Amino acid sequence: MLDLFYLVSRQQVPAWLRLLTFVAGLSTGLLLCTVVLVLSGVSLSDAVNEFVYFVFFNEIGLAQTFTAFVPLALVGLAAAAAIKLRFWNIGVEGQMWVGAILATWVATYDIGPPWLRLVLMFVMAAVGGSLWIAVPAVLKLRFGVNEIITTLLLTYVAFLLVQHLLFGVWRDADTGFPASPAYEPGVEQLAKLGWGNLHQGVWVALGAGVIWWWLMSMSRFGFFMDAVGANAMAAKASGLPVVATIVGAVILSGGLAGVAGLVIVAGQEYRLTQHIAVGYTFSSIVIAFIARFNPIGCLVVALIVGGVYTAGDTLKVFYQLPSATITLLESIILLSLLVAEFFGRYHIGIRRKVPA
Amino acid sequence: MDTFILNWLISVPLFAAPLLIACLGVIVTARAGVLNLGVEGIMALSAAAGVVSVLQGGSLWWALAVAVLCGMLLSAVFGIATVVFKTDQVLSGLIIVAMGEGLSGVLGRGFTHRPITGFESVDFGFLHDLPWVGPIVFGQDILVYVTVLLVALTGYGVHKTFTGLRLRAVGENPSTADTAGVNVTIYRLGAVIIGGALCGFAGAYLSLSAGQVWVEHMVAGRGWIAIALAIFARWMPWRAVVGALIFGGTEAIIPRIQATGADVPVYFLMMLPYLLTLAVLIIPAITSRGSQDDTPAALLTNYLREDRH
Amino acid sequence: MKHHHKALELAGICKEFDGRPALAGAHFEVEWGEVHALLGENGAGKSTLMNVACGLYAPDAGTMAVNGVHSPVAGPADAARHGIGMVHQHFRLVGRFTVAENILLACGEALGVRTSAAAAELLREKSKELSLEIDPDKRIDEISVAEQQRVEVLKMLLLGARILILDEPTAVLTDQEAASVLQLLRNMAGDGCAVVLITHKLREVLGYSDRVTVMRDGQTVLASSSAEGLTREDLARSMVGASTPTPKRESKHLGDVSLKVAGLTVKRSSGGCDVEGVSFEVRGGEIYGIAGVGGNGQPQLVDALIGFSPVAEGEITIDGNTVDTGNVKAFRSNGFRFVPADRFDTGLIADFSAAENFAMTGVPDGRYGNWARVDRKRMRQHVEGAIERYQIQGCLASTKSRLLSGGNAQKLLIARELGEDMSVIVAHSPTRGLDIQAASTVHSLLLNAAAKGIACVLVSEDLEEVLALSDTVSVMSRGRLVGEFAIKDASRERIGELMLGHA
Amino acid sequence: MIKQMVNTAIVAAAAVLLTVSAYAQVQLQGDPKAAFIYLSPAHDGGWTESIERGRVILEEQTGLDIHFTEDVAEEKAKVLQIVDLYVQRGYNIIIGTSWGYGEALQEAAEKYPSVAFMNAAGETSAANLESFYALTYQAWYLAGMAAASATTTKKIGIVAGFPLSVVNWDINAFQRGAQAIDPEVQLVATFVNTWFDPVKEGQAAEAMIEQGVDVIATNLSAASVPAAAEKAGVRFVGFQNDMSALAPNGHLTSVVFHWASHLVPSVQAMIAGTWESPGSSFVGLDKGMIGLAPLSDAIPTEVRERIAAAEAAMRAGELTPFDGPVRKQDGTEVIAVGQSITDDQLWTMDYFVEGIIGTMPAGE
Repeated sequence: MLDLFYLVSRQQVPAWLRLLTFVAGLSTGLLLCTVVLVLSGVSLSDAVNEFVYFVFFNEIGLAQTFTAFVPLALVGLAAAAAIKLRFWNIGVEGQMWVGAILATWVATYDIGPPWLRLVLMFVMAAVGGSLWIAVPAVLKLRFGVNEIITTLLLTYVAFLLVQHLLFGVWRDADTGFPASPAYEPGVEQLAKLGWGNLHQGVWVALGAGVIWWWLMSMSRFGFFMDAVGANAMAAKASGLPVVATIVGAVILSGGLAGVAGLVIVAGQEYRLTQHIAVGYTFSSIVIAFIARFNPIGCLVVALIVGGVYTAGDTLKVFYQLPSATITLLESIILLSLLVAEFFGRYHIGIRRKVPA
Repeated sequence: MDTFILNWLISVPLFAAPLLIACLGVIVTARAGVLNLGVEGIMALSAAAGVVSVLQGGSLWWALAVAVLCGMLLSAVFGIATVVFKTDQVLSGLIIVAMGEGLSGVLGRGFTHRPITGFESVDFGFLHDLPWVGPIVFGQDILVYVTVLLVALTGYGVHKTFTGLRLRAVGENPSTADTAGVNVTIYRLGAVIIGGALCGFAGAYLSLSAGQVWVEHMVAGRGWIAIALAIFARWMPWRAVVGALIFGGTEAIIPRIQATGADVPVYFLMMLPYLLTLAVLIIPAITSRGSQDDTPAALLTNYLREDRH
Repeated sequence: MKHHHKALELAGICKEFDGRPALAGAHFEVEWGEVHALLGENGAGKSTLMNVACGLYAPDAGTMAVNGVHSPVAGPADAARHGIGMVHQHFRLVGRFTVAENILLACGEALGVRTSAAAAELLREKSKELSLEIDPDKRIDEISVAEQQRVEVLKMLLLGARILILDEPTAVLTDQEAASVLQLLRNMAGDGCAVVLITHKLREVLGYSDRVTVMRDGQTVLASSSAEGLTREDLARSMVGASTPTPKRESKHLGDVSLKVAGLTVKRSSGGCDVEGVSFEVRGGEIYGIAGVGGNGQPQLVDALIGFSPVAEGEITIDGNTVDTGNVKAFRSNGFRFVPADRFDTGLIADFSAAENFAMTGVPDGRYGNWARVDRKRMRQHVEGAIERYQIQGCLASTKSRLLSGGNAQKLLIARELGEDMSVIVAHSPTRGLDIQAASTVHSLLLNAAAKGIACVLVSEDLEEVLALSDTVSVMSRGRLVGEFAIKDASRERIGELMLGHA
Repeated sequence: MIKQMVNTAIVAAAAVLLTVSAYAQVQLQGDPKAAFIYLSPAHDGGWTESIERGRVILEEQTGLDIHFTEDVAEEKAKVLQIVDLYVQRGYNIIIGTSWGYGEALQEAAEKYPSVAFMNAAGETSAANLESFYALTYQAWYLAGMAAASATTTKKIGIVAGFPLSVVNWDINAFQRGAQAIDPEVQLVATFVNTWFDPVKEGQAAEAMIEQGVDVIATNLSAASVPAAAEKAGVRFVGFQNDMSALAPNGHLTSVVFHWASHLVPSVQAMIAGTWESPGSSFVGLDKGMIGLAPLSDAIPTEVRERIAAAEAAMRAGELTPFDGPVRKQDGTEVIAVGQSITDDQLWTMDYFVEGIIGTMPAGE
């Protein structure tokens, strides 16, 4: 039965076919998601209302979507930067934690003059994320240790480190609860823009996207990244700085994730808590892959995923669906898109019965 | 001190067994050249499915069967995506993690935090009264003994049988296996699904025996540790036993050290299993520099018969 | 034994790969009791046609008959049931399995054997019968290529194959080993088997085959003519279509010693050495050929010679300057250029455009824009010049290099590598997989480079190529250079012995 | 450290404000529509379940259909968003259930002045936000007395989640109550560092039992602690809900929340338009928001009487579990003879009292 079909790789997938498979994959994914929602008790019209109308055409919903967009865009870019070079950074959450820790360190101990405080927090968050990813990077490049597992395990370590601090030296002395002292308004907090809970972090996210776009499409480093991502061996044999490119991209990936941690603590929570960096890893991968590692694409997809998050919260509140539903929907859509690619990548033939 | 050590040893299998079974699942799958990174998600789904079945009135064995079946179904999704539709194994594995966690949350809604009566320890009569050996060897629940059986079966099946030879050939060199008349697609799918069944069993162990309850995120990284263990075990079932015991031992000793009231930084203590996992990945890499690389040669590559060379 | 039917008949076979025809109505037949040579250039469709015959590829059109019976072969297992066995150019053996386990894998089902011990026993019997020595308990990756091939042949015979297809069985063997394999095939034919010998070596056709079929561009151009009476020229003409002049070496003056390699040793990660104490000198304008059977450390030597991988010991100097080993950039800036065996492995990036591939080596040192902006316009201009100069067909600046044919991709690569400021060329099997015309273009380009006074190192498993181009020939065996000859003193026999390891 | 001083100043100022100016009554817009925001699933067997019991009673008593959202993490942005959603769809009574919602609810309260907010275990307050919690330590003190009467090894144990002040005072009160009966009793305390991990909790309980603990209490909600106690044949003290069904043989008593006793009058006042935020309410035995489940027959009559007497004294305000002298584990005195603990000292309690075997994780 399985011998009935045979496959031949296409040397080049025409643009129309790529678009067709993408649309087909997305439609299949959305259809499956609808089935899941309907089975969970959300009617089709409710689903459309919550996912399309409320999220993108209602002011509260849209503001919320943009708020969710900020960290999502940053982690999406972070994942894209590393995974484009086949470095599977699935420890985005860990890097967010460490970024948030170092930012909180700056805030709690009032490092530097007040006018420079936010900048310092920003820098330290980037440094923190970078440091955290540097460990798996060194292990992989120097010793060949699989980065998928190391980045992931370090997330658990980072979280326990946060707990160690929050239950220990950093516990807000005014309360008995695991949260760092609140950041000082105006000095250590990203200001609100007056539209829902949206804060200045949105400029950081957009800026990061634009800088990445310039890096990828124009700069020499972007050219190196393209080459190393496409064929590291050939790039090395051609004298390109392969290791430096990988290190650079991976460090930037960690740094972006660290900054994503910062925008949450400084833009939304105003203190370090145990809940800031939960559930971003998979979304970062979803964003990076659907955007095909394109920086501007990451921003667009992050906004859509932000919308899905917003809708997810509504479903949770008014339809009693668990948060896990959103993860499920994301996974269904990404898998559908991946499987659909198959029909573009291969020419599928049917084994003829040879006539006697 | 004696009782401390004894009681610690008694509790080791409780922590080691789920890691070991999941690790076996990873090994069986990897032997066919497929790395299923979705273990964490498969375990999550099966853990939920087991408890839901019990709370719906099913017996424990029925619940175990349902959990294993769920593991097989979810891994079949992975298998069909990677083996038939040739999607990237790493990415598909990550998707399966998310899908399993998502499904478990949706399926387990309303069944969380509700205790069940799980598998109890087996009564071996007088054997249990033997000093040391008795309580350690003869005081475990039935699934621990099933685990031992599964290790033996897997080890034998993969390394000593004809089917195992063909399985390993698929993982080493699929085009050779194909030429030898082995249906690569069927073998890979089969390995993925058997591996999924084992991971499902591991998930069920967590909820039906170790925890006797289901809560979200109860797998807590054990799926990833199982993958790391498989790398550490160099894809050999018997070496996985050693690894799982070391890990189970570490996990088991943490609450015991805490209970003694010893002055230790708790959060650093709790980092131990993760740091230990990192250590077992790093140390061999540094000392031997990959000299004993037994990784199945075709791991992570999808086979296409008519790829032109 | 008398047969009324032909052993195997293939007619009107068509096969496309992604819209590119590999076979366009090819036909072929072999009779019982003969050795039938299937001759053609690389890419002519020989292997594809035989892969169809053994069930690996599904044809788009055409018919097939085994011993007179029309039979669609639905896969490798089905082919084995029809008595068709094939030894592929890339052996179908599992490196980490023992010989016996490989036999078990391939033959267990058919012979009803379930343990490797039983397989080993069968193997011993068969190998005694054919006097082919083999140790069943050795792992495949521990035995030589010739031994591996013996395993492949035994596997095929144990399965009861009577139609034996061998895809370039002598490509990686020394002359002596090749002779013994070819003799074995003659014996099999003598026993009544039908033997198909895929080759592009004219000598083998003339020396060992009863009949010959020649393919070109996916079609059969010379069908089943008796090998007797055919001349090399006849065959070459039908293979290539038109005769191409082989580039002639002109006598020339060699310069001073330019490249000096001393005591080069490359360690294997698992212990032992891939390359051990290799020393040689190349003068300006000299082509220094390194012959050897594949798997004797050539890739590792080449990697060390271009700075791709670090070396344990040894020194490489160019015009008196020591080059920092294990550093591609240092090598390139000292004028080392590289033509690899596998273009899309370490040469070109398949997904890059011709312009990007061409300019790639110049980007790091700032030939194309600065750190903030890569000058793509300049890239385009440069590659367009190269396309014209090197006559790279079907190539625009924006064409993805994966879409170029093998020869044109190789020309693009050489155009890049033979650019400015070069002093050494390291070429590793530069014509592997190319058709004769493309190969001869590549050869002329190399000769031209040498004529300009550049030191060339040619590492190749194709002895003809080495002998045709080199000024000095040396032989690599088990990681060492075991003999060095000026071309006028080089004898095939002596080189063959050295390649075999009979020092 | 400047910030901490600033913070302290703000808190102090707020406290002054609280006592001096009374808030105005909150007038709800539209029909009353109430919703709870839960930290975990409604039926988590513990904290949220105890509140869920209160919600059901509240529905019965007020006749309202009361909505709830489960599993809301203590993320400010998330909580704010959920409040936005509720308010946008006409909800005007919103009840949070976690300390971690405090800041978000405070911000929301300022944003929506005509919505009434309450927060269980919170610390923040506003004109339309009340934080309320139970004096759990009162009941834990009584439970400690019961435990001391049942131990023969003079070693009792408690499995707790995180070292928070609200947890620490439970543990300390438990020990203080036990000492009131028998000064030699020691309490083994373990933090499992999770609010819900049955395996860890069960293991911690087993480990304690192996150390000779024969009365084991849980400050958490997983059934594995009572199961371990039952299996080993030792006594058990439950928390949050009456856990007698989980350890039918060993159950001594449970410290039980009765949230409805506070919720019902508050929400009724909101509906009537007469509710004004008292800032924060810290309600104890006297109002019935916390109490003990029926005592086991195993507790001797004499001890029952002493427990009853202590309860009466606490209701009357004559006794608190932390009347001086109170000494830390290392013997340093925190509260001198004749003094009692202040609210500030309670909310920042980060030590164990004398007689407790255990370590504060990550303590300085």
